[in-house]
Amino acid sequence: MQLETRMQNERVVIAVKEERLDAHNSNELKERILRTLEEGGRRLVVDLSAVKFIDSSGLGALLSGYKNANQRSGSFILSGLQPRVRSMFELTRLNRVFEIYPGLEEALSGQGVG
Amino acid sequence: MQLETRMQNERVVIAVKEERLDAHNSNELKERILRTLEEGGRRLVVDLSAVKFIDSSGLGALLSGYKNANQRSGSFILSGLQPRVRSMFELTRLNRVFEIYPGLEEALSGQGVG
Amino acid sequence: MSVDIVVPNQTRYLRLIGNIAEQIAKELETSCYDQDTLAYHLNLVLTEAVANAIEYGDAKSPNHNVKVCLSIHDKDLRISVYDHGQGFDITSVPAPDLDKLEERGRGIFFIRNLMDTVAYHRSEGGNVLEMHKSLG
Amino acid sequence: MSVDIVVPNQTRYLRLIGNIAEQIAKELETSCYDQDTLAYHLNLVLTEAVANAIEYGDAKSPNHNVKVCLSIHDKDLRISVYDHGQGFDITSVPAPDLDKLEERGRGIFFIRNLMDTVAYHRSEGGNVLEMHKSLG
Ligand SMILES: Nc1ncnc2c1ncn2[C@@H]1O[C@H](COP(=O)(O)OP(=O)(O)O)[C@@H](O)[C@H]1O
Ligand SMILES: Nc1ncnc2c1ncn2[C@@H]1O[C@H](COP(=O)(O)OP(=O)(O)O)[C@@H](O)[C@H]1O
Repeated sequence: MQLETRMQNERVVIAVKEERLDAHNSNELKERILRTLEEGGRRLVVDLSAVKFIDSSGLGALLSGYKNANQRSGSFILSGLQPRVRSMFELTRLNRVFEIYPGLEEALSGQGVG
Repeated sequence: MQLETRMQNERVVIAVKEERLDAHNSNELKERILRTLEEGGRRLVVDLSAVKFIDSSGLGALLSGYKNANQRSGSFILSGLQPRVRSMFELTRLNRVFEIYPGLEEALSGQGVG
Repeated sequence: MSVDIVVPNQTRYLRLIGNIAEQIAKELETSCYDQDTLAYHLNLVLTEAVANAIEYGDAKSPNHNVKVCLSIHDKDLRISVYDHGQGFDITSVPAPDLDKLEERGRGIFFIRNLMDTVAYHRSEGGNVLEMHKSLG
Repeated sequence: MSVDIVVPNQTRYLRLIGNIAEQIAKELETSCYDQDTLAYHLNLVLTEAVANAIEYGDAKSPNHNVKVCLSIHDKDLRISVYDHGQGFDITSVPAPDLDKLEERGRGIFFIRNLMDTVAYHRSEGGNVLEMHKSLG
């Protein structure tokens, strides 16, 4: 799975460089997020701008990240959701749970974060 | 089938606005070329830059245009072949038959034409 | 029109199955549905159903196959996904509590939401998830 | 892995079949082949074979179907295209004279060029074009 992790504006940005986030690769994303938290990362941004398709396991991996970041008093935000990906968050009402920014730039300059 | 016909630099440009030129639509291209010739068009350019896939019937439609233009002492040139489309011309050696320009601009300013 | 697909029970084939579903959606004439939305929905329904067939269907035999049948006749779309596992009672799977932040349990929810009818029963020495949607 | 497709014998389905072939090509592990080139070639072979099955296969019954079977096992790709026409002797189809500017007659040429073996014979109350290619 293509995942890019980098520091930017004192956040750890994990950019998912895959068109699909599904049961084939979502576990790898979940592990990467966990490892980032274990290594001390506290302000996480997951950039989904390349993702055209997400399934229930992809949503699950993001929820896992969200919960684990909260447990550690970290922040966990999402950016760059394409419209159809966003509609899956809406169908499951997860758009009310996650802090979601249109693009990475907004996410990095976001107020009230972490 | 999406075909755009327009006059440009005293040529008739027929732009194929389809990703596939196959047995489903090649006859329509063939008819359009014939009609253009019947209506007096003599210097034809077929722009294939949007075409990602061509089959034997697509090649046949272009050959029909080539032969009919020649019969009427007209010119018939092709532009904008994508690499894989071009390789079908090579496999059938039709690249030696057709006058082919990389892009429409070159085709319109081409020397020794019509 | 119908398309039958048999792939090894490995998640790497989810993409192929989902993509084929999208290609089929592109050819469907629908009045009440945006074509790209329908493509996403069919992709999702198949991805969820096949992921379950892989996860719950006989993990002991890693070389087992998963079979998917898609058919469209007169605006009736039917999808069947076969597995060789223990099976389950789909009617007893509750709708997920969307306010609880469970990591799992949204697959059947998506399928029920996006298809008109969903049933699961024994078939061909295994089980089949049968789904139907009218594109009318 | 295998994919079977049944579509009405209408050329508008060539695109679907060609696109499915491209999706399958994307999943194949090939050492000796560029993936996009393989995708184009499979698309072309299927487009040509199915176009022939539609054109020469029982035009009298406009509601007839065309069946295509694709399978890959151990780097062996097999494609079968069924038709319900009069049939023909493929061994007597000559290679086209590429210097003559015939509008037709390049379909079988492409198929022979891009596949390792090609055969055509009676089958299932009709005919089948069987093609094979090693992706090894
Ligand atoms: N093909 C299947 N065979 C057996 N059990 C299944 C199958 N599909 C679904 N289930 C059961 O239904 C439950 C809900 O499935 P689903 O909504 O996809 O969520 P998840 O798979 O994430 O748990 C699963 O936890 C499983 O117990
Ligand atoms: N499925 C088929 N049934 C009967 N005849 C066929 C079939 N496929 C091909 N042929 C014969 O083989 C010839 C060559 O086919 P092809 O190379 O595809 O060229 P084209 O179809 O353009 O003539 C056709 O003209 C036809 O006579």
